[in-house]
Amino acid sequence: MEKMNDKLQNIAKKLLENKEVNLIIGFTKGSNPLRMRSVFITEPNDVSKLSFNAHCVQDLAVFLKKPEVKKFGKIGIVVKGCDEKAVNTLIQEYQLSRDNIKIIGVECRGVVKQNLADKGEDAVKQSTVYDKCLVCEVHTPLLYDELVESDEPAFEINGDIKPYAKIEELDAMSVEDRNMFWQKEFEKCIKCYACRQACPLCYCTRCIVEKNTPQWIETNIEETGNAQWNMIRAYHLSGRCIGCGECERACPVNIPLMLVNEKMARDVFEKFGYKSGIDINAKPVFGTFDANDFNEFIK
Amino acid sequence: MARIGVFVCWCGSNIAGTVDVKKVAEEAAKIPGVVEAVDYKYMCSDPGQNTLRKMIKEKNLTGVVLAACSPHMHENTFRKAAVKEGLNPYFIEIANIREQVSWVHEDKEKATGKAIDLLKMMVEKVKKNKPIEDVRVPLTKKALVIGGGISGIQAALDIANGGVEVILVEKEPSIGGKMIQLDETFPTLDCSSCIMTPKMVEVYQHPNIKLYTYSELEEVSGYIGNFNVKIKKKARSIVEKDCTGCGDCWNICPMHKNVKSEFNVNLSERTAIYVPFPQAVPLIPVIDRSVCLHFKKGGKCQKCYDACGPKCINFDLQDEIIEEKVGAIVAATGYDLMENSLYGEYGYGKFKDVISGLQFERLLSASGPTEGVVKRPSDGKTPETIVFIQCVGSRDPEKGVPYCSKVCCMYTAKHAKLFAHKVHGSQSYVFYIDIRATSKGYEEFVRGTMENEGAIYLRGRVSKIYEDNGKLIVKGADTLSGNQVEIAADMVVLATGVIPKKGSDKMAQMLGISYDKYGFYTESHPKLRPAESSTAGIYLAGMAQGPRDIPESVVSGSAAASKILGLFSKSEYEVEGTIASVNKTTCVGCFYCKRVCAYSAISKEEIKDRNGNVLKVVANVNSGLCAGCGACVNACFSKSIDLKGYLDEQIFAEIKSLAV
Amino acid sequence: MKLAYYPGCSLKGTSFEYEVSLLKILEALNIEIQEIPDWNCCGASAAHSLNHNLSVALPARNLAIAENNGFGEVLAPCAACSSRLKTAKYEMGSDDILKKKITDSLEMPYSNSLNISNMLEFLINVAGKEKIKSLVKKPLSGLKVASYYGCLLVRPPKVMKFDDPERPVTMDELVALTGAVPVDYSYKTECCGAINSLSKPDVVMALTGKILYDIKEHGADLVVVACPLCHSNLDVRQREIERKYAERIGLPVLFITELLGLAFGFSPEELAIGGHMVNADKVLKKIS
Amino acid sequence: MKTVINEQERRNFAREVESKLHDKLAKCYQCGKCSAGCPVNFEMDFTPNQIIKMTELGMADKVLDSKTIWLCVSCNTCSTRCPKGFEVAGIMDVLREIAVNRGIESKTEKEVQTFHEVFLDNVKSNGRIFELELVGKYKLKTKHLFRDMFLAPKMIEKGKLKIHSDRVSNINQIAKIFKDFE
Amino acid sequence: MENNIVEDVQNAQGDKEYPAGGAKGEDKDKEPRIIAFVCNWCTYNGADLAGTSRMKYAENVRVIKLPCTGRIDPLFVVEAFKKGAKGVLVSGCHPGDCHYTSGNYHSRRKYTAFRDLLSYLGVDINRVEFSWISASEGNKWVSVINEFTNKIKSLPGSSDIFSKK
Repeated sequence: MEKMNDKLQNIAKKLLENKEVNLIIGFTKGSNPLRMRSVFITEPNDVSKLSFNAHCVQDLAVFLKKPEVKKFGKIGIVVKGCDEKAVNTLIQEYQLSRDNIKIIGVECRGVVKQNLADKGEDAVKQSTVYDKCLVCEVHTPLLYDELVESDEPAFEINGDIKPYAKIEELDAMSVEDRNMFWQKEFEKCIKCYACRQACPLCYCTRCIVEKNTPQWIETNIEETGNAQWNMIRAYHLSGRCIGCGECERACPVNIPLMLVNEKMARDVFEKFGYKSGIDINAKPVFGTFDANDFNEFIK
Repeated sequence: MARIGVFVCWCGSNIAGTVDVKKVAEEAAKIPGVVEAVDYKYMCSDPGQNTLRKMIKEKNLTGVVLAACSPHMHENTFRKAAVKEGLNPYFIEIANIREQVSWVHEDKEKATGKAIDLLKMMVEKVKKNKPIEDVRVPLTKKALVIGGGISGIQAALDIANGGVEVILVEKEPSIGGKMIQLDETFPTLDCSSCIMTPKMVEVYQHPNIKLYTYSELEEVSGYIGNFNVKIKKKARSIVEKDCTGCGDCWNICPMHKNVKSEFNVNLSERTAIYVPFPQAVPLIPVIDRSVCLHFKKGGKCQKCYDACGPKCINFDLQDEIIEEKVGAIVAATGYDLMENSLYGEYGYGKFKDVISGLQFERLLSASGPTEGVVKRPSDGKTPETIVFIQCVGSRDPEKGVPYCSKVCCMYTAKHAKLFAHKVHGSQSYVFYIDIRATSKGYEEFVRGTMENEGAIYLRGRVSKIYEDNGKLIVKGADTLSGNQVEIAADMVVLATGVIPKKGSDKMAQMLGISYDKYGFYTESHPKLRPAESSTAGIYLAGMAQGPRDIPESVVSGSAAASKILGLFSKSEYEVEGTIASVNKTTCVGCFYCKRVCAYSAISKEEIKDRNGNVLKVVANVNSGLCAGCGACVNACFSKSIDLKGYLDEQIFAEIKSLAV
Repeated sequence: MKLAYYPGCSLKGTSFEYEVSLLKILEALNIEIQEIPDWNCCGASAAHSLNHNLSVALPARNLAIAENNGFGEVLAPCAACSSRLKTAKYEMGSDDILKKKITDSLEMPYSNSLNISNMLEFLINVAGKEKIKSLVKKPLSGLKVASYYGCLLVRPPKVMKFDDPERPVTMDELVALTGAVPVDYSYKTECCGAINSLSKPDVVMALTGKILYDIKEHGADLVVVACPLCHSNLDVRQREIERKYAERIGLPVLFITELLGLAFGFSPEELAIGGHMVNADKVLKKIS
Repeated sequence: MKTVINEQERRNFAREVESKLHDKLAKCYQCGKCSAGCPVNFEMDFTPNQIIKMTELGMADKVLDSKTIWLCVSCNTCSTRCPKGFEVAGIMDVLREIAVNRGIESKTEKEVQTFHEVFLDNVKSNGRIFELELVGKYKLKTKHLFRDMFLAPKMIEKGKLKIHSDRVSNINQIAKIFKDFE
Repeated sequence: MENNIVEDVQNAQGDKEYPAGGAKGEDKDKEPRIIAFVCNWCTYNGADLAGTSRMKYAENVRVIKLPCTGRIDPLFVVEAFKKGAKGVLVSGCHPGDCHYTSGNYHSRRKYTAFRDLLSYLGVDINRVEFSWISASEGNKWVSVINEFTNKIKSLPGSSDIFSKK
């Protein structure tokens, strides 16, 4: 770990000193050693605050949509493989210019679930990491300007734990049962929009939920509106969500949002062979079409 | 407050026979906002329209709903009537209670109920309507034609003869395109240059045509009626106005070996300063700087300069950029032939006597390298047996293209025929898969080649060509007899397939028109709008659209011209006002709208503060280009773009009116 | 990287000269190879003729063994073997169900990751032209050499992914490196009929004869091949062809490895050139 | 040369071939390039393109008993040059396999079929080819005892024919492969 | 002639009372409401053709016209469900025939994903139908409407996450 931190700090220092960036967004140790928090560094002397470990759960790319951050112009950001895909998508969707971002990729071996970490869990293994880490294909970020290699070994996956197992379970259910399941989940929603705030790709300055001519989503806290909000968010993220899981982590009432996002990612891949966040030059799946697209459901 | 008038039409018994029109009117009157609801026997008749107009005026209506026949029948009729009373035409909505109710349902009760529903939907919609102004675009009445082949020439001449100024841009030093390289043309066997050169001269002399040869399109911006184009006029190294085309320069040029003539498809050589062919238009030479000794050897050679009487050679001339403003564009960029070297088994490039169809044209042509005497490139001997292979590259998804190149069947039959005329006692063998000869006189022409000229047609492909003792051994199949045949030929002519001009995809991107996977430009509609591109104001002609023969190319050139003359016959170009518009305050600039727009109607617009700093980049709809399909509206996550006439709010109002 | 060597049956039998010369030049090139432990026959043409699945399974066993022994690259000098190995890899790469069936049957993990090279690919890509050129001590100047590729090195191109299937040049380039003059002729990639050598000798002699007489006509001193089956037909059957068509051929047929070996300075004996049926002594005198 | 098409049989046969071939018979537009380039075409009773059409028409009897499928030397010239990328050589493999599965013994090209069978037997028992045994068994089966006989002594002299066989040591695994896929 | 017609109409009108608002009233459970979003160029014309050809079909459908399938936002379907529609039909030009070249292609992609999402969230996907109906396919319009209406009628009265309790 120390080696990683040294390298991270050296890179950050160099970038700041050479004025290649005006701001670096990274992780730093919080009050609780098993909770890492974000840090914003503008001075080369402050780089010692930067650190990385298996508790760096947050997707820092979320800050890139904030006007306060955008103001800095050239920005350096510390990203894990999954988070880096958000950066790619932001570039793809013109929210970010490749020239204005220095991607400091860190090789990540998986991050420990926050609830376990809070109980003192420190070990990275298949039973302690998030589901997203079990399906992760980007332990090394796909695109980076600087790379900090991991000195940790990869944890072992023996298939005992099935990531997102509930998806298959839901798929196998009857429509009524699925309906029941989601009704119960969405009933809990308090429309706090924390999911939206935590999502690096929910960058609209005026969200559809805030549009009232016409009113797309009922704003009062009742089930229809709740369900509609969650479904529209999932629809807007289809083919875009990069699976960082921040929405679910942010949800104060524990709606399993990743079950929807992951399901849609799988469907989009199955139907269109597209995975989000892979290639900054790729056409987004819903910004293009193929004459031979899936047609079976149409009479 | 809305003041809606409702008019229920009986359409004689067409509606009233199944729908209780009185009841519909009664119910309509109860809808909030409806100030008047009447029924009438024939709303579209003069008295009907007068009733409508009278009501608009007397009741001061802000919106009108007609429960009548399909809007595709009379929407325009009613809109026009409304306009006469000063009501914006887009405040007329029609509930289709004939095609969708009275004619398709029998149960009067249910039909009446449905009619009331449809009417309510439209009342709710019209309440949300906003006035829409049709967009008027000014027209610059000048046209640009890209490509000086036969279709481009035809388009330019037709437009110019219609009294409109034309700019014709040609990449090569001379206009004439591929057609001027041909010998005689099927099926009438008239000589290509004889019919082509007068047209080329006409272009050159036409007062309405400005010709830029040896020039390329550099940049295109703007939209229908208002395109700004930049043309790069490459340096010819000749002061054109002074040149007389006397030929003293190219006759003295020492570089007369090793540079292959493009016009003769590498069968002869040309000088460094040259005209591509004697009838070139304009008859002004060009210096090929990549081979000219003056440029390669640091200015030592200037023999042409010394020989030039009017002293019009200027080695220092540079490329020039010319800017023009035009109202319409014809893309007639033509085609290329496929690379024969794709077929190692045919030995093109290895065996000198395996040549392409276009090379054979040059061998047949009186202006060609052999002055029209058919000679083998290898040893100059007259061939006695020629094997022609059709579908080389065409209908071959593996190595070539899957489509049919359309002209090869005909030109091969012509080749075999001309060969028989030129070399008595000679023999042609033609390998074909299917014969496609479908225009006027074509089938007769091909039959004539077989029956009167003795060409032997074999149905099958050739697999391999070997060389043996100065003969080309052609190993092919005759699938009709089920045999493998070997023919010892003196020469083999490959009927190479047609592909779009190299760079046509780049050209399409520059013009903002769509093209298919091969690079051929796509028509706005394959049947009904074959002369139009997907972008308003840009028209298509010739082989750039796909394989076609000379008459079809000429027709397409004329079609493009007539479209442009039609466009220019009005003072302004009118676009329906039902187009997209962006809420720039909420637009976040993800440009999904731009990605899905088939018309390139969406561009990026920078929003700046007072000091010129870019605050954000948002979408902007070009009203000249927008066709009003609404795909962009669906693509927008934050709902910051909407389609006039079909606003989200209006659709919601319609849905809401149906709430049960 | 460890280099696996798949000799195949021919190199251990009728074409032992190929293996002898191969080992010699690899030694000179300082490239180490290891025979795949307990390799088995690839099934050659018989397997795919009668049983598609078997034709993939037999070579797959060799690939799986090589993979499990940590190899990343396999050299299969026999063109037929390399063709079968490459085909097996291709088939398993495009048919997951078959791949699963086979790995289940083999009871070995298998990821289909090996790179398979035929002799020519190996010489060009692994050894490298520069290095080969640097080792030429005895240029074969004046020798006119026809390269015969046959079928399996280049066809089908989507599987072999090697050279131009109609106008291959790799072997000619290697010939040129030795200082000999490559001879161009018509039947470079024409089939010699190998697989029916025993069962349809008349057909095979007709095909092979056409190739040999064409090479002869183009003035070559000898022929080089990179396939034991081609070699058998061109060399072993040459006398018979001469008898059948009553016209002398007298073309020694060498493996490309033997030609390179000669240029590297090895003696014909070291390269087992004496093992061929057509005597090469007279031709080799030209260079000594 | 008249053929009455039985629709059910036609479909069954065409489908069987297509599923084994992973290719569509309809792709072939009968240009004959495969036949033109085939090196052994001169011996065949039907050209390769005819075989494809006949298969599409369900003429199983004629196709499976043709000389063509056994004369094919798998040189792949046809597939390589096919403008439609059809697996011409592949269909010959498929047809041979179907013929063998149906127990059809080639009337005219018995030797070729026997050679392949003897070859595979040899692989099955040794894991590798023991050439002397292969040749011997083949000759015994086809009774072409003296054909090529003059070659043998010289080949043995040159060391080309070995007297002993090299066997695969894990011969059980070879047996299992044969068991699983035969 | 005209008199007869007028008479017929007047007779037919009689004194009968129709439930206000058409299909509202007690019949509403028996006669499910279907909303069809159709494009202006193909399907709307196809429906018109069914009319001019006097073909008969179920009365349940209410057509909302939009310029192009590309404008038919999947979220309209949700809105329709929320407002009580039992079935929603989306119909436009066949692939390759779009008046605006590619609107239907873009929509097809979106609906593919949207259907999956709806179904996954527990909406009976039988309630959403898609079809390509050209301007010449009046008969197809009729059969699609009839079949879809029958299908909707046969569905159990399921609730979904968008309907109010």
